[in-house]
Amino acid sequence: MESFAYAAPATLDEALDILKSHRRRKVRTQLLAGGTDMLVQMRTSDREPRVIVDIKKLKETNRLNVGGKDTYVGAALAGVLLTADKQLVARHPGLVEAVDLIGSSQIQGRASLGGNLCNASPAGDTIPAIIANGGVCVIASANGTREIAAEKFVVGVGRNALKPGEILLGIRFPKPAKRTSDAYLRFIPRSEMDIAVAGAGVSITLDKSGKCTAARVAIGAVAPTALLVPAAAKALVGTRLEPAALQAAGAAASDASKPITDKRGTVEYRRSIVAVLVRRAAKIAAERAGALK
Amino acid sequence: MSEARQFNAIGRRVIRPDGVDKVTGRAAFGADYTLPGTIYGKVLRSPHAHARIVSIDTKKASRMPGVLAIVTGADFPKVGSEEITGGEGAGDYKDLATNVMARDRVLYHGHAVAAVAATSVAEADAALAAIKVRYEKLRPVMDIDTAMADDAVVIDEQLFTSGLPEKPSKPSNVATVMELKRGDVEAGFAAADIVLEGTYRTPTVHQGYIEPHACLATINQGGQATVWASTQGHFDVRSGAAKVLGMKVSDIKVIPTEIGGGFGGKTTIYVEPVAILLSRRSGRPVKMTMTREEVFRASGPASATKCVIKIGAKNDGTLTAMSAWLAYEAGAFKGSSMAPGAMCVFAPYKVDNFLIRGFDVLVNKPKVAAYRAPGAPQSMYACESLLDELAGKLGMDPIDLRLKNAVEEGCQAAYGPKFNAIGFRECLEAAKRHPNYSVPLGPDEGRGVAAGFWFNAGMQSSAEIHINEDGTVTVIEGNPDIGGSRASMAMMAAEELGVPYERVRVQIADTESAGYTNTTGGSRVTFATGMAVIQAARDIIGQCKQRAASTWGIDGDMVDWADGKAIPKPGVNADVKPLTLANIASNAARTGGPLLGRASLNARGAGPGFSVNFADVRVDRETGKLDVLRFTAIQDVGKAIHPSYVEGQLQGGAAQGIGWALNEEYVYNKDGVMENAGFLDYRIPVASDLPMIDTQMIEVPNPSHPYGVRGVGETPIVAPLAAIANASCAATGVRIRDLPLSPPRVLAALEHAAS
Amino acid sequence: MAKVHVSTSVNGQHTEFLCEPNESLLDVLRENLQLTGTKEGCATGDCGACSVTIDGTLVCSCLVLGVEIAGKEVGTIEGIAKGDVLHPIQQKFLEHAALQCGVCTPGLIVATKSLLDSNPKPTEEEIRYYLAGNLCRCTGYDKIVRAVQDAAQTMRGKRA
Amino acid sequence: MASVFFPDHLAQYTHGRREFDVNVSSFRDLLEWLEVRYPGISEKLVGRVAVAIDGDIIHDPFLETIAANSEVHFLHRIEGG
Repeated sequence: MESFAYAAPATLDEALDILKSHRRRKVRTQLLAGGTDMLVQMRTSDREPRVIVDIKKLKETNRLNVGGKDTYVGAALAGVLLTADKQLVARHPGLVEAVDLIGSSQIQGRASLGGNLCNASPAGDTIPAIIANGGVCVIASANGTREIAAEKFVVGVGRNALKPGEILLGIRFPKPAKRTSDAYLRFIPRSEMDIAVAGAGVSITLDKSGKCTAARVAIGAVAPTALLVPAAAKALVGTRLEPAALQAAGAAASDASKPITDKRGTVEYRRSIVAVLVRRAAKIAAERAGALK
Repeated sequence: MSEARQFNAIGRRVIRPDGVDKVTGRAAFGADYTLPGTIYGKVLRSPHAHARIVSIDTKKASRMPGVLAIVTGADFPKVGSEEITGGEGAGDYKDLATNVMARDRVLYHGHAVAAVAATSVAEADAALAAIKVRYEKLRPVMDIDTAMADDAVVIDEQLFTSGLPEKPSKPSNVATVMELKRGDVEAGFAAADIVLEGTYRTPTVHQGYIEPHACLATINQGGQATVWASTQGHFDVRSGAAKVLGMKVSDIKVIPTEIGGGFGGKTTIYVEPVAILLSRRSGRPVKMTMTREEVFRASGPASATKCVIKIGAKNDGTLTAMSAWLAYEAGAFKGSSMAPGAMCVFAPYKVDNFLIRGFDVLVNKPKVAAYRAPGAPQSMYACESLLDELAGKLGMDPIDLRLKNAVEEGCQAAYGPKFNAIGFRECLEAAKRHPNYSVPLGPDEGRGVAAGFWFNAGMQSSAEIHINEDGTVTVIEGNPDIGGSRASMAMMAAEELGVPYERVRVQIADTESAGYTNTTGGSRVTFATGMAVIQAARDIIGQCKQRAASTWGIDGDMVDWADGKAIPKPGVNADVKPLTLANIASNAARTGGPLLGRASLNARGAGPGFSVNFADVRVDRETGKLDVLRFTAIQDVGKAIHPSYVEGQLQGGAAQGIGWALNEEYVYNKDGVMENAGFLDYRIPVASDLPMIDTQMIEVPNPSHPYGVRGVGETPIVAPLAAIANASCAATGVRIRDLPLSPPRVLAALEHAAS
Repeated sequence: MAKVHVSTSVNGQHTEFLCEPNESLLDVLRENLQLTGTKEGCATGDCGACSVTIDGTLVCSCLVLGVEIAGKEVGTIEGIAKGDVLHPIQQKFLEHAALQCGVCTPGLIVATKSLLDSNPKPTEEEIRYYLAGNLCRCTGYDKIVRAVQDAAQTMRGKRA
Repeated sequence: MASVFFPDHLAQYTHGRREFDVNVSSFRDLLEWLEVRYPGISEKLVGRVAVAIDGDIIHDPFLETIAANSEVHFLHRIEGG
């Protein structure tokens, strides 16, 4: 009987070699980070044998750098390590909130930003937050590294832009401009442990007077992939996030959404609450960016 | 019983005897047993909700690596129709057998079709995938309205509605009709100042015990089987497996493991007979554990219901008439908890005119099982909701409305007999006085009140008490300890014998080592088995007095038993020292042999349990989400043997009821496939969903029990559904009659009300 | 492909085992190492009954592969008490009657220890959110939260 | 005379009659009394329905005393969860 195999390369070169040689032999490989989605899928729907390539031992996937220019979050870092990093929390509070919302304390011990992105669930909590923060995916292959914007990384339900032989090493975030902050909110029926029915990540930049000069709004669980909604951002820029502006941003998000009805919510419900979440997240982001309450 | 009795052991908050094993991981639950040579059984389940099985081909699977046995329905004996003499929902052995393994048709998605035993779970799973089953799909019947429609697909062509004056000419999905009535209901409504009516629906929900069903079975060449099973009633596993497999009861020994929750769901059998048969075919011990998905798809949930309630009242709140039309889904086989639902619905109230009609309805879902006060939460949710509406219309406090009509000792219950001592009025009065009832509410917050009721059961129990040579005490009984009952048994034995609690050990014995004992269910254990333990202790005391008398050379009736010692009665002229249990035990060989006390009984006089709950909730008007801010559970518990575990029953029942009200439901697609068969999307409350649950125990002693005990385990789940729904209505201003009150439903109702 | 040999440490004891590459740590603990105190409630990371620690981090052992723990330190319920002395958390669970059926209890105790190791003075809300991944169907959580609060206080007292 | 009551769904066994006044001293006597009037009724009742004698519900009644002023109600068996 065919079985699984497991490899835990210690260096990136070794990892890329493993991917290459198995590809040549037409052996299916699967990258493993925290495994909190992958193991469930392996057990329930996808029992085909393959070689599991654990990327948790690579230095590139374990680096966390909240630096002068950029922030770099290694793809395999477990949530607990991100929520515990004070610098990261100060710079991207909404992103860390999104990380913290994934599953239980136990899940936080394993689940990673890279895994959440690669799993490409429409409801992945970190994805709208990554997009709102202008996250860029750093991807390695035998040919070197390439970068693509996070909003382009997820290409469909459960599908990402990685080509065979590629590894997502981490996500790079530009250092937020002055008076910039972010927030992520999702809606779930319980207080914890559910999959988002809708989510919204918002980043807001204010000028000294408290006027919004830039914004990014991304929504989740209301379309096959998380969506960047420029129209919602546009509704906020130039305003002081007055109720009318928030209303307009929410409405734009609602218009941009393409939700489905499933066991977790209806089309109408998702359309309705995604607007609420955008309004609320924008307000929190602005407060964090220094807006007067 | 004597009201003034002072207790030594009972009423204390002692540490349970099995506690250390349970906090250190040593306690062995269903899946924790393995024998040398154990192999693993897995079940192939129907991918269709309703289909005819055309053929099953196991040839390829039987040649797969590691596969040692395969069985299908054809390998099981034919079981004739025979009523299971249990309570509601117990059904028929033929149905039980067909539920364990489908024969010619599959009746729900997840129905067992075949089973494999292999040397590993992975090999068993691989073999299941290699079994080829051809089905001819039939149209599934998935809800009450469809099942009861004139042109409904009939699930069982042999099923003719029972309970009607004459046998119907056509088969139907309605298995049973039941009617209870008193007075003239139409005249009662005509005499009312106000008449309200409402239709309420509740979804299919699951008990949600954390431990999946699990067993280990082994059978020898002589045909004698031993089964380790996680069950509420190992004697029922024995009788059920014997019927399904055509075995003698004496050829099956069932050893109860620790049980990781049941709530009624582990009162029947699923994998146990399959494991025995696979063991017979393979010659090896076979372990079977359900996955969580299997638990949802193939064990017994609680009925979805549709209830229509009508209430007539005078302007002062006096009820003049009540009627109920109650339809309960039974699942694929007859036997829902409709009957107790019908008997409970108006039980808390005095009303001269009522009419209750109940319907037990087949649908293509798993056969329902008991779930904590089975049947009561659904019908009483409906009635208690409509009473809340009535209180609102009359401008009455909802507790006052209930006080106006509350039953008390001597009142005739809607289900027939007169109540003995009950504590409903006391619960209502305690609720009214409770500080939580006057906490001011903020914006978007609302408070809801509801009452609950459950009969509580008695039934058969056995107990033995052995006095060991050092005077320590071993109690042997036959009820799996699902929530601390070893502690209450030990406390009652200690109380009677007058020895410290710490000197008593309780053993839950297997079917060959304990006397026959009915299931751990019906809130009966502390009451009925407790009574057996008390009687066995009294048997010991009688023997000890005799032993002391022979030691002292006086008459047996000249000896008293006090504070754990035999003493001569006042006035007896004997210069003797009191004899402790240890003294008597150490001398037992010389006075007649070992000290062995026994009792077996069929307990009567289980006192009914009443409760009053109230909840405060807050609504988020933009998302429709309800948060529970405060929850207060008040219940007449008779006499709390171990107060902490009684409070725990009230709190746990409240949490389950809150889950039922807010989020729990089976979500089915159009093909009859459950879409949320896991704890991710079947949303039971998590720690952060709930506030502290405040409890108040009212103790109105049950006159039929030596200490006043009445069952406490089931009543707590009854009232929360309506308490939450009524609070939701108060917070939102909108009455939603269908559960669960999930955010989409609440938001839709708010939007509908605004438009 | 063959089973993998894994060398690791469980509750401070050097441990070696063979397992399939796709076998979960939960199955390894229960089946290969006979450490059955860790329970399976769902095998999908939704119930927390299988909680253990890996190098001090709380995880669901059903969502970790056995092969992933090579060279790591695994902590299970069996390692919480020291010899015949219960850990204060275990003692408080008993005193507060914070268990009924007891099947979620090992996971809750492992999770509580992980909470109190990192946050010695949690608020009620922090306790409830930290333990949200440990489902209990019997207690309604009230007595569990109180036991954790009391254990935290006891442990703070011991530390001081 | 003890009063004996059948709920509607069980009154099918008594040709629709729901109340009786009976002079018996035990449940066994009551069953005999009923059997004489409604042959075959014992089989429908024994092991299948419960009885409440003066408020105490009994699943498997047989020798229980029925007093002159007792109230006896036949009812559905309740087991519970």
